Amino acid sequence: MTLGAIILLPFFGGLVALFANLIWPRTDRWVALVSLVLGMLALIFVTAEGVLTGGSAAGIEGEAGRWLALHRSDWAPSLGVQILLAMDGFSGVLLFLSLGLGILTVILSWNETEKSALLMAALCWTVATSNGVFLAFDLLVFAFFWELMMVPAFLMIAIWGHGTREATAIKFLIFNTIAGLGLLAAVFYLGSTGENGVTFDAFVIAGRDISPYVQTWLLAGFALAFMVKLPVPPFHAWLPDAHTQAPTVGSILLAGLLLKTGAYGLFRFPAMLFPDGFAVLAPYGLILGSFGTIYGALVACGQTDAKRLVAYTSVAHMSVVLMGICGGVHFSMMGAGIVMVAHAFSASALFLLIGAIYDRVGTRDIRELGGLQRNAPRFAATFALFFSATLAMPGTANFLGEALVITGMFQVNWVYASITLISLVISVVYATRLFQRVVFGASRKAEVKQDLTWRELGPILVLGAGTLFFGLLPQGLMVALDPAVNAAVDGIRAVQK
Amino acid sequence: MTDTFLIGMLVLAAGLFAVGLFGVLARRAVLFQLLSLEVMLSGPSLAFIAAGARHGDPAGQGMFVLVLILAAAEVALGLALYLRMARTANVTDSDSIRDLRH
Amino acid sequence: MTPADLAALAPLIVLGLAIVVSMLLAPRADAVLVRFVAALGPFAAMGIAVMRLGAPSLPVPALLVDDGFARLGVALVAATGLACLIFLRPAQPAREGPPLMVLATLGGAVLAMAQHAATVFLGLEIITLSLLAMTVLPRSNASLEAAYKLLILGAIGAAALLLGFALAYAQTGDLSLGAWSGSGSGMLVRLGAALLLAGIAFKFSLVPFHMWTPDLFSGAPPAVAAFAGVASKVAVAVVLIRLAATPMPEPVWSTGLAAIGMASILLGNIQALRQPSLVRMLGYSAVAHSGYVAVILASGAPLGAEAALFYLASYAPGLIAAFCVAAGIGGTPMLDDLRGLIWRSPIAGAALALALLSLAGLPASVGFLGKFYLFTALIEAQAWALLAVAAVGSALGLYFYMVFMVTLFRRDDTPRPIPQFQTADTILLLAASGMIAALGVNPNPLVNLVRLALP
Amino acid sequence: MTLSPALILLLVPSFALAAFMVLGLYPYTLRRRQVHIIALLGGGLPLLLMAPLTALCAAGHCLGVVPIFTLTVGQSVVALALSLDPLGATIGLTVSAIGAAVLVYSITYMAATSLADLRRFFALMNLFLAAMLTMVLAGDSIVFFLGWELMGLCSYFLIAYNTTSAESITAGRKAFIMTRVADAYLLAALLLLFLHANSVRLDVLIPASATLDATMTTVIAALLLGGAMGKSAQVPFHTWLPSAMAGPTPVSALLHSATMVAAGAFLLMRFAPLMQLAPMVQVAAAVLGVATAAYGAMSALFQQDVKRLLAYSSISQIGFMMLSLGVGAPEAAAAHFVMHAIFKSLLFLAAGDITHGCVEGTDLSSMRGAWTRKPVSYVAFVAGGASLAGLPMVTAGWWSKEAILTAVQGFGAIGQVLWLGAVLTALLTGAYASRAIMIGLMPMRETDMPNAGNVHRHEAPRTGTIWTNLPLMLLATGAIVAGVLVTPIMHFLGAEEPHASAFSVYVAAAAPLLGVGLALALVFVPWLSEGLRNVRAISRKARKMPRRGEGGANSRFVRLALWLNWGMRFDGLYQVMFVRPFVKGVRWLNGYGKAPADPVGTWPVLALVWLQQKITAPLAPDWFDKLWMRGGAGVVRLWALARTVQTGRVRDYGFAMAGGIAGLLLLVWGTP
Repeated sequence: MTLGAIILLPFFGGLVALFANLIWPRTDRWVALVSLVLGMLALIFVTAEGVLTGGSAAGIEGEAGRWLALHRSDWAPSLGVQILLAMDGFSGVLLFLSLGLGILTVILSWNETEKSALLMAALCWTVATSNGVFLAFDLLVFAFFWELMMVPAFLMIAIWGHGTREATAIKFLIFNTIAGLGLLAAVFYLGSTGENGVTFDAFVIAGRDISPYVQTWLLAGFALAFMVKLPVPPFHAWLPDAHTQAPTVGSILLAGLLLKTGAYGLFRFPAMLFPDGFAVLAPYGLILGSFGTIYGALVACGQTDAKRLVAYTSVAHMSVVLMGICGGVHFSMMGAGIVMVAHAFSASALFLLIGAIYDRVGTRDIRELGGLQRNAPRFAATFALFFSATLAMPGTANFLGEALVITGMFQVNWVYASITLISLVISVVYATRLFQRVVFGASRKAEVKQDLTWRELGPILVLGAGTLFFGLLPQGLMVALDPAVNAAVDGIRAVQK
Repeated sequence: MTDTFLIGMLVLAAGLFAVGLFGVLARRAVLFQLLSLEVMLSGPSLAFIAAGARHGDPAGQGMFVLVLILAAAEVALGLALYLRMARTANVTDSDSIRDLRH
Repeated sequence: MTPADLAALAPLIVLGLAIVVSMLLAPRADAVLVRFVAALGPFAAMGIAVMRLGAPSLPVPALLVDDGFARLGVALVAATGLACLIFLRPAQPAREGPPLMVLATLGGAVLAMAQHAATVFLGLEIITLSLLAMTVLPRSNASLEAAYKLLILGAIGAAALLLGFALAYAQTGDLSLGAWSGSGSGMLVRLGAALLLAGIAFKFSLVPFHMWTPDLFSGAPPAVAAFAGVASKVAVAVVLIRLAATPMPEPVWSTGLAAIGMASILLGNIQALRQPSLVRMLGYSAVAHSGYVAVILASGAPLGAEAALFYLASYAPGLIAAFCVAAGIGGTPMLDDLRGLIWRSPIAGAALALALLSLAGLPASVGFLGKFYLFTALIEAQAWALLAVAAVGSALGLYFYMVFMVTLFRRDDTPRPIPQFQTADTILLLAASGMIAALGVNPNPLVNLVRLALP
Repeated sequence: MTLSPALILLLVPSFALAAFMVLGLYPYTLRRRQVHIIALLGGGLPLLLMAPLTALCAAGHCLGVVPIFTLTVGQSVVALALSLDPLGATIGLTVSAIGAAVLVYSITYMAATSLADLRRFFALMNLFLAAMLTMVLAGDSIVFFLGWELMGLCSYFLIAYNTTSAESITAGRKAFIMTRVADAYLLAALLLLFLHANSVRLDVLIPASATLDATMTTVIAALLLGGAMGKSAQVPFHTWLPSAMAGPTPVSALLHSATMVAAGAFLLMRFAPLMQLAPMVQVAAAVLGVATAAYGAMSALFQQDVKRLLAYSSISQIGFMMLSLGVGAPEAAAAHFVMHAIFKSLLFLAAGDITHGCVEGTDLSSMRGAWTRKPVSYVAFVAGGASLAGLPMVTAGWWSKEAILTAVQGFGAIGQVLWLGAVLTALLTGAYASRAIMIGLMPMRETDMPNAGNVHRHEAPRTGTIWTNLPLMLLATGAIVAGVLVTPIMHFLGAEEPHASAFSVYVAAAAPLLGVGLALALVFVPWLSEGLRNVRAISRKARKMPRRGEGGANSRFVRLALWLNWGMRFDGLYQVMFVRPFVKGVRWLNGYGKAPADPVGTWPVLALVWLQQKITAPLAPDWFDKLWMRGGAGVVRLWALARTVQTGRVRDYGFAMAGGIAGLLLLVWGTP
């Protein structure tokens, strides 16, 4: 049940935080922090237990040693729904990311005054729901968390956002809800067509023999939801707006968590449930991804709003993730996994930095900004670090991931490899544009006078340490991702033979 | 006792029930409604006795006693209510007590 | 009397003891003591019934039976009785209240165990008469009116029930509930079945025998209404399940039950639609809920018994919590009185909100699973017409529950009295809310409990 | 842990990295003196460590591969390592020596900058040094690429060091983007090699290339060549280098002439065994190399700015290295790398000191009067220039260039053509080198006098400080006498002693001297010098090519010189070919054209909105809504009706019950 605690602790933390201020003022943030830290401890406990005992293979055949922890209990047996949570290294990494970013965002919004209790609750719930997505292997429960995840994000944009926040929040909701319908339809179809009654158990469904034609359509349903969340052009229109209007913590969670859930879904389920369909659709995924990575990078080159620029770089990077997954070879999938983690660090940090600038001068227009170098050296130095991460400088995790994806692409098709390399070149164009407009020169209108505070610097240093650590010593990360990658690659390869 | 007789008795019982029911529906005075209830309950009583006699089973009479007791209890409560209503609200017409509606 | 019989009858015995002792204490002793002594009865009965839930069933000679349904019924009735005892008002001037409530519980217990015309009748009448007595406790005009209506209509219902039994008895010569089987095609039995259905439908408040319900709910003390809405229905539902198990003359029974069930769902929900009074709304919605249970049983689904019992059990905490809040507010709370309740009195407001959520059958509350059972059973029986009506009814229900729900959260500036709750009330509210939420997330304990009762 | 040579090898880049970290970390407040000490430690210790290691290697005990740690990626094992072999030792020692010299020099040169900027400068210089040494000593392709890319990053930051100058920022970005293109080639090549060899270790990977099929070998070799050309600013990737001169002079001396720019040549030396398997690519490298050399020399001849002149000269000299690599003589290229590093950094440092604080900046006219103003620096400049020109026998440059020419001549028929081109280039080299030197002899114009009253002017003492003079003198000595090292270096790297025919040696020796003559002609032949003055005026003011026939008799010469001055207008070509389409495309994508901003994301939305409007427009009155509302109103009316059923009269209730009973009885009656 400790696995459940990883979801429930943040969830109830959020619930308590919502009402905590009624009893004792300004306790909401403490409640949120404590619940997330407890969730992290639970996760550490589960991971340690799984690693030390060699994992729990109970209930899943032929996958001994892959799962670090497994929990299975009935929820509504007559409906075929059960609580089936499983954690392997891949989920574990993303869970660490999710709880870590949760803690970080709570710290960042420590001094928030507007509806702080609700904000804390929304932060906790974002973490809780995405933890649910990362853990659930009962497809109905997965879909449930998937849909639920939008609610706190919606609140964050709609309440604490900037500019046209309501419209943006609704745009976000519409895109993802419509896309979610594909997932729901496919899940219901899968659940109701079993021979032995209704079941949504992904492991049972994975063992089923579904015709390739049906698989293709089901996968299309799944992929629609995932690709909109990822997002891949042409489904990305919600993201730049959402990022631009969202508050800083919202952007961080959006980039660090929500996009990752889409990548997680693509990584996990297509190869597991629909290997035949995957074989049919993967080439299109590659085309879409390679288009997206160039397109996102090109559009980013012309942005004037710093957050929008970073949002488009997210589009480009997540398209690389899509390519890596659709490549379906070990290198590319491993690379995709690492890009996911790396992007969570670097994009979060960039949003944090831009948010800090916005807090100081009230603009994110890069034409008006400038001069961080002179006035705020800490700003400039950290900015430089994540600038290099964005353009995939070796030594950062971003490079490692992209290099692995490119390696995999060389195994799949030279053309895709070349396109990824071109996107690496364009990344320099947009990265330098952002960097030198903000950091170099002198600002005409918006002079940043105050350097980063320690409360801002702390999280940034953590993110920077993560970027460099996983870039230079990625062995642990790779070991964690390896079983999931192997399982996916084996599933795909079994079809190709 | 023949079946014909039983049917006759049952028809009579049903008639008593129907008459009682009609009385409840037709009369507005509380007291008369209570009386009609008594008549209505006497129908099943008769039916039990007749059926008991037909099958030579004492259970029918047992049921009759039970019904009788109930009727008594019901009327006792009813009369108490009637007194209370008459005393506090000066009501004897059941149609006039209709504060609880819609 | 064997020890087994003694064990089977133990709930009735402890209830009886509690009634006698508290009745004796009532004139002199402290009101709290009376209430406490009275409460021991249902508490013990509930404990005994729950503990014996898994035991093999056995018939107690002649009149009663001791099986899983009976035990679950007794447990639910006793639990409801206990809960209603807690917020039974007014307590101070009328010391007879607690013993009467236990008496009503005893009636429910007898009914749940009934196996014979005499016990069915006796159980029904004990409930009706003790409810009557409790209804007039406030001695207001409204309560007198409600009691009078219950009296007259109850007598009509009782007479119909008795006539039904008598007709069947005339044909078969057997008064036990098993008598209905075997000679199903006899005209007298079939006529009797119709009359029996009418009598039971009265107690189950199905249209068109339901009209006393909203009036009683608004006239009687809330605890009495809650008891009438939950405990007596559970007991009657057990009888209905027993009767359904004895094949009743078909298609009279199913068709009739389905017809009045559908009528209840539609009329109950429509009448509740814009009802401004909380308790009357609950009264009408109780009619609709009875209708849901009736259509479950009428559909003849294999899952029927389980679904019906689960539905009633799932609906109980919501109704009890809602009435407890109504009791705390006092009078007949109207929509306006509830405005912003959740800000004035967070616990009561949250409990009421949760209760409404559960009654509406929305997810994350136990009511959702009740509705889920309802629909599953109807789908299983392929009763599409019933399903359609149930769906329409649920949709209508969503509307009026949500109206009240939203009102709870509205802010307003008019000063309104803060509802008064005793500690026991608060505990009851918390327990009910906890049950709604916890069973809504994980219904397995309740499902298992209900399944234990199935043969 | 004992101080084993392996550990020392790992420490070589570590000290520079540590210096970067200490200088770069914000919280420490350091004083100027402390900054200097840390920077010099970071710059000097690698040299002190490299020297014994090189000696060890020269004694025949090269360390080979020193693993750092090992990663496992699926079935592949990725072993990160440094390694020390003769090539690495030679280049590493050179780099660390030049690095140390430049850092020492910077202490005086950068004296006027603010403390924060100074810290940034030294931090980045140390980071660069660490990166370059890492790359040179890399034992596997990942570490190699890490160093390679970090150099590029440092180059960007250092070119844009003056962050308030738009010119330097643009130049930095240009350099970064262009080298990044080349880096993509390199990355592709390295990854392909990795996939083939299933290892990243260079000592496994390079031999494994022997088993590649021919096409693959050619492709990888071509990619490597592309990577090298980009980093080494070879035609057609060269345009970033002249712009990069916007950075401070020490940066130009260290990064953009002596070491980083030549890293491309080093790359090809490293992968020489692979290159030799792809003869087509080799020929291409040689041809492009000689073309670049010629191009650089021609352009350098007509530069008006001493740093740009030196930049074109770097392009040209690295072209020589490429030529040498192309004809299969990587050892000669390595030797030239070393010599070039010495004299080119010397030239930059000397020129920087001479022009420091002049009104005209680094314009050639600032060199005037150098002999009187800065005799030490001027002497050093002359030494460097002579070495660059390759004055026979007496300069270091001559020996390494001669080694290359000999190798080229031995390259068969095509070698003869290449040799001729190389000799002509050597002639031009002699010309532009001596042109710069001669200008130093000219008297200063009044307007160029450093104005002591101006606070922005930095007045260095005539003789300079020890920090300036020491590196200059050491490097100048090196530029003259290091020629004796050419043969040992080539031996060290495993090559035979070059044997050139006497004729070719004479021709090659004559070429620089002829070049000097050409320079004299440019200065003293009135027609030419007049033309040059015209060029100067136009390039400084109009920036516009005069029309054909305009500007007198020598207009043809003026146009040619201007064209060369502008680097054959490659920049303009690239503007038209790449930059403008890119910018236009990006602007179009962002809604400046007819399309909406972010068209691919917006079009689906617009299409959906359009579709929705098409569908909803006929439904605008919203019949369904009316239906619903009517339905809703109906339900409410139904409620109003239904509630009247509940009359409150008990008789009516009873009536309803009676009706119900009757209905049920009728149901019985009606059913069989």
